[in-house]
Amino acid sequence: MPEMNMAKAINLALHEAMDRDSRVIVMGEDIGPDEGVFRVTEGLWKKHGEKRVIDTPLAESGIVGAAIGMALYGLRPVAEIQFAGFEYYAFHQIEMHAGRYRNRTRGKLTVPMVLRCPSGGGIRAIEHHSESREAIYAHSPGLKVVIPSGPRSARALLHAAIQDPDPVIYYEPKALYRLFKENVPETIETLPIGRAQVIQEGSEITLISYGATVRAMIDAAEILEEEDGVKAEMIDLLSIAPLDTETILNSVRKTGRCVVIHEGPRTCGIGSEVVARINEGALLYLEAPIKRVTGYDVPIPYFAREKAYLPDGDKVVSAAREVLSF
Amino acid sequence: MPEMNMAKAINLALHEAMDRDSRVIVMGEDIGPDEGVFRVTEGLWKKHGEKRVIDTPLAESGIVGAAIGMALYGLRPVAEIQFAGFEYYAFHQIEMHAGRYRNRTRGKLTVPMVLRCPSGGGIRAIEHHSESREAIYAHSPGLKVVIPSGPRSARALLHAAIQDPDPVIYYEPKALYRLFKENVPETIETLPIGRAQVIQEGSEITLISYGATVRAMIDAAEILEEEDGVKAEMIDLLSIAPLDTETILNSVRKTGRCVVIHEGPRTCGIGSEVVARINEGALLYLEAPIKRVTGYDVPIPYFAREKAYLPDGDKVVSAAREVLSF
Amino acid sequence: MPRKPIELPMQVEYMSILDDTGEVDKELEPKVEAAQLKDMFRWMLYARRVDERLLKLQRQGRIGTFPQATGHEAISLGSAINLKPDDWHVPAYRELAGFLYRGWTLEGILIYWMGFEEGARPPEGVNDTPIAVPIASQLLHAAGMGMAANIVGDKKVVMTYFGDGATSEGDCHEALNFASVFQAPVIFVCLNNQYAISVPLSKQMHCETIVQRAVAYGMPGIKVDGNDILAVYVATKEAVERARSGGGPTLVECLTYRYTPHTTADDPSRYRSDEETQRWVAKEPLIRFEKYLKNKNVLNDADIKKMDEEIEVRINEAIIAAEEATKKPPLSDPLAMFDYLYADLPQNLQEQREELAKALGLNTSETEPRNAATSARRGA
Amino acid sequence: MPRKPIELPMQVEYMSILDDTGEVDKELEPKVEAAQLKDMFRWMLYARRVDERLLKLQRQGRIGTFPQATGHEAISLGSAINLKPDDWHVPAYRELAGFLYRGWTLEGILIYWMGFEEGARPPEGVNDTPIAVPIASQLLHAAGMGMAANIVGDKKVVMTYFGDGATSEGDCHEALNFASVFQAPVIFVCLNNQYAISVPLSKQMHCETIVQRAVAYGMPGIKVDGNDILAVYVATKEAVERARSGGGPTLVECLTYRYTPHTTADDPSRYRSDEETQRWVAKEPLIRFEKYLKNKNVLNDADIKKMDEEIEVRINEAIIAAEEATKKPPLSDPLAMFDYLYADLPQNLQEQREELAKALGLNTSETEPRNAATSARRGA
Ligand SMILES: Cc1ncc(C[n+]2csc(CCOP(=O)(O)OP(=O)(O)O)c2C)c(N)n1
Ligand SMILES: Cc1ncc(C[n+]2csc(CCOP(=O)(O)OP(=O)(O)O)c2C)c(N)n1
Ligand SMILES: [Mg+2]
Ligand SMILES: [Mg+2]
Repeated sequence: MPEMNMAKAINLALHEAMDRDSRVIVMGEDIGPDEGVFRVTEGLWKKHGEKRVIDTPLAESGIVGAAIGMALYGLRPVAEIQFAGFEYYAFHQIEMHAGRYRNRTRGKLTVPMVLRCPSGGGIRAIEHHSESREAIYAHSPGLKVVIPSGPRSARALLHAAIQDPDPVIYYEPKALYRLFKENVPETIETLPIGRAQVIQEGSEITLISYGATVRAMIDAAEILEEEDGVKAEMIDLLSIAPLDTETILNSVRKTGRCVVIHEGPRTCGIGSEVVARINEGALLYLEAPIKRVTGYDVPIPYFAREKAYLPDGDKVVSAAREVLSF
Repeated sequence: MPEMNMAKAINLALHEAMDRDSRVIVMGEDIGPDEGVFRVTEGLWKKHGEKRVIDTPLAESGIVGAAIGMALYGLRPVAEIQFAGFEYYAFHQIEMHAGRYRNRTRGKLTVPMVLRCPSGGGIRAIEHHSESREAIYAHSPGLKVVIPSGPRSARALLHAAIQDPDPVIYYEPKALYRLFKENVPETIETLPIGRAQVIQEGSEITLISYGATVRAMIDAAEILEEEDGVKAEMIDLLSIAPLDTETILNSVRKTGRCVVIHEGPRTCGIGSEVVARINEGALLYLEAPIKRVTGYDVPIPYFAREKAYLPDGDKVVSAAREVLSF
Repeated sequence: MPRKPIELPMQVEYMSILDDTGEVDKELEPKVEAAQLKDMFRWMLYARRVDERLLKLQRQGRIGTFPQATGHEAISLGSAINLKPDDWHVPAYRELAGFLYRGWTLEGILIYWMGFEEGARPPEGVNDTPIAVPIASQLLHAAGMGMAANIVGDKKVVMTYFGDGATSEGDCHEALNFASVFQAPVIFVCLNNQYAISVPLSKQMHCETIVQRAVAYGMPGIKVDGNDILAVYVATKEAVERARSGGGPTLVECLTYRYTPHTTADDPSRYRSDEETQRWVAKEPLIRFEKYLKNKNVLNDADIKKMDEEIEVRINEAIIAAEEATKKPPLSDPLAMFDYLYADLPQNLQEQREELAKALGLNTSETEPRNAATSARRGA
Repeated sequence: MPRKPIELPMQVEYMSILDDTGEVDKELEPKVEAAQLKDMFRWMLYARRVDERLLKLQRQGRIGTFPQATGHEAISLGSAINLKPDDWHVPAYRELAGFLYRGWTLEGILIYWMGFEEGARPPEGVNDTPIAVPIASQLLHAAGMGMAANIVGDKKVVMTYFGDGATSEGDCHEALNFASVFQAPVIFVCLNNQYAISVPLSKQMHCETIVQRAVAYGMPGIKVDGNDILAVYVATKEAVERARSGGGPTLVECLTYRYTPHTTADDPSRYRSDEETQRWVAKEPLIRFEKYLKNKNVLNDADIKKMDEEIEVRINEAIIAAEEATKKPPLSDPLAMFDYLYADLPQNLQEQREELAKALGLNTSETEPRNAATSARRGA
């Protein structure tokens, strides 16, 4: 396969999934002739028509609720919410039904659906267009949540999500859509949901992130290596729920130091859960408090101040140095 | 004042607030002639009439959205959502507007409203009637969240919430409504939002909880004192957001051991944030991993299995003993 | 003309066939065979007797709080009998007659009200969803099912139920709009019992009928006397036929009364008069259907006595079976709360399951999680 | 009659006064003074020119993506002029004319599109909410304000705006229902520009008009030609008068066309033809109003030229002022993100503010948080 950006890789996965399985249908606002406001659904409507590529009315609860109905019916809907900020309109459907039908009916009725959603900041957007609130879903039993960090993981995780027998929230860090290209393999690849990846081994400190801030983590690791001679171990979580505690603990038991990085708000964010699990499973190995480099507990600002809000390499480096020199 | 139960104390605070301030209005489903499904709004409609005690149509987003409009207008709405599980229908209004108008308009438009809501398990209810998802609001910038643990704190916190210039989520652990009585002072009392209370001093271990599970914490402390001769320091958080980090850290710096208890799901719950803050501020004082005694990461079961799900004194004692003997 | 009324293309209708004295409109009377009519009565009676017994059980503390269904039998049964087993039945919670008719065991229903998820597992052989607690949320699932039926092209229809209070929820609007935009084969049956807990219809909406909401969706709408099983039957039959032949959704408003408290925890004397309730008692659905059937010589007192006896036996057996079931696994096993959340059991839930087992002094190796390969495979 | 159509008590209407050739219906023509008519034109022209310049600024990268308002001037201005300053104006985001008319400075509007919250601060002296980004959510605030007006009894009215796409949201339904149940003085002005981004009205709803939704709420409804400022003015004037005198809410559907891309990031050629757009250009609101005013001898080309010159000066000044403002505090201060979340600054935010200051090498003691006592007192 040629190199491709993440938008293209997601689009590829959608094409592949729809080609392979006629139960897969795609739905959302402006995903048909318009091909999605980020063009992620390019070519699907032309190829499969409006029966399987459905432009819905402007109603997020409607989209999710109808997708749940389709999933109960036996289809495999992949529903898009145009921006993560608007998913809140559907939160009751997600929490009360998508995540619960299997449990409620003791395995009889299931909701194998995917909720795709561009998330996060970095595209100079107005209010409500830059949200990262994956922690809310991690706190909601019955859901799985995955967030890719580049083209290859995006394609592989989307296939895994579509094949999963349970509802999966699939966040697309939109800052990455066109940020860089990667080779994706010829054949379809899936990544196991619930498994993190160690993307660089190291022994002195563990950096943990996912999604768009994996870039900040990598930037920081480069600086740390160059300027401090420290090779950081880097973990890309990929799955937010379930969280891969084992990989996290193994790393921190080795390094004894950790920085966790994400762009959603800090309080009760994924970072706090990571810290709590390290506390439970590796406290005695810790040589310094874990630092959280995250979004602050304010709404992500309109775009002029957004950069200051978002984690970046420098912030991660500072945190890592504090942890290293503790 | 005579001794009264928590339902009565909340009712008293509503009467007092409506008597004092004509801007205070109360609204929700069945809160008028029916006086609330838990009778918490008793007497209000008879006294103040349907202009200030408003039975709304069955629409939670409507209730919250309209309350926001009233608050913008200059009133001080106290809106009720009948059960915390149904607040999800209004989550977009809560997150996108209640918590943001002040920030968005740089202080010009504000939303001084209270969202009252019976929360938690323990009343043999059917699905969706036993939720404790306060962590979602703690993760949403712009909101304050308070949860009383008995009649006196309920009245004082409700007054504080109504007087607060910003939106406050006020959860009423419904298991406590009629569980026990307490004396409340003659004059109106407020508790500062953002401040926890040390309800018992101790030196060997810190127990932290809030809301209904304060009872489990107290039960556990009694057993620990009797059977193990350990006097636990007990913290009642009262405010979930902002969280009183200082009180938590002071205590754990003293005891070096901690159990945090709540009934909402564990992952990304309040407990994880407490652990994360202790990690940041008191790691070196810790002599054992902090234990979380919480609801499990499954929907709270229908009532037959609910008791097994909820934290109780025994679970807290076991956790405390593990922490103590670590 | 630059200022003029807009002609609305669609009209909503009203229909009643069997009035509250038991008189029937001969022209509109549907042709239903005697055996089926008798069977309809039997199901209604069964639902009524179950409801009455549930109340007793609740008073005895043997089941939890529940919403009574008395008076809603004509709506629930009269519509459900128009469905095939593999059509979808998407109820709210007052469709007791429909649940029983669709094959939900009484044992299971009891288990539900005893507080076990196991009671929410739909029976095999039908496409049913369980009770929907969050008001109006199920209507969107029904809309989605109807959209799916159109995609798959298998001619199934979806019948879904909601109360008058439910009409105020945004989800109700979104569901009606989705169904109409996609011409989904969904019959929206509104049980207008004039109250949402304590809130009367006049405070729920500012218009005279619920059925006029159909105008807002360009959808056929019909209002019927919901205590008249013949009218419910005819109206929903037409709607089912239209839906099955590609004619899209219908809104059917069925007017009845909530004869009982909202649930066993409610006290209606706080917000309505006993006289009002009494006025409606005379109109309730079983009395008039009994009269009608007796007039037709389809039913006599001996039949009813026999039905009642059989029903009592069935109810008694079910109660015993349900109470027995609660003593054995899976019901007796609190660890079952972890069994079916996901097709597999993630690590953190495995650990929490063991944590709970330890707290309860249970041996986890003896109680394997039940969300086994079968359900995983079904979902996959 | 046991089966019969239901008579709906209320009719919805259609009205147009000034047609697209500039001809006026003499009977319906409102009596507006020449000076005011001219002023109306001036505001429309101002909004149009601002919109055109915003586009240029966006293309130059000096502001971010924004939704153009061209073609929506008659709706926004024609309705807003019926409000008093202390009535509430609750817009969505295509009401540029209304924003300007209500006293929002162009400098502030530019600052908004440059990505600063400061641009969303409403001016003093009017009761306005800023742009509402989450579709339909503002309608509930409007309903609540109308309920508050009834409680306080101060005779204020609320005018709120939403698109055709917004009608599909549950919040739109809940807002219309609340307003009608509580007879709140709210005028719901729908800017039906026939598209929600790429989705045409025919895929948004299955009925011919939006105004027929009024039937579902027992609410008066009127549809007008939204490119006809006289019709918008008359319809909303009637609605305001009814609302102010206790007659409750009105739904006003204003038909127009989205002449531009949805936002500067949108490419309409993907989903609609250029011919379609061209057909609508001839109907746009300024041309016909200009003709009308010229026919009435209220306006001439010299007037327009003068207006245009003044407007250009104003726009140029505002751009300079806005770009200057971004270089100074508070705009230049990233720490301002912490300033106004709460009336006070909780401990965790104080710490995070310092953390950020440190990361940016700023000195926090020099930049005190701005959410000072004033705002706290206002809220208290
Ligand atoms: C979203 C939501 N809000 C509130 C409730 C609590 N509640 C349960 S039943 C009910 C009234 C429902 O009225 P209606 O739709 O008329 O149905 P009925 O009970 O009369 O059959 C309410 C408010 C709920 N279950 N779900
Ligand atoms: C709740 C929500 N969902 C989606 C969006 C993204 N979005 C912005 S504008 C728009 C279309 C709005 O259409 P309409 O209501 O007709 O208004 P118009 O833009 O045509 O004026 C959409 C889908 C949003 N802002 N809010
Ligand atoms: Mg009802
Ligand atoms: Mg539009």
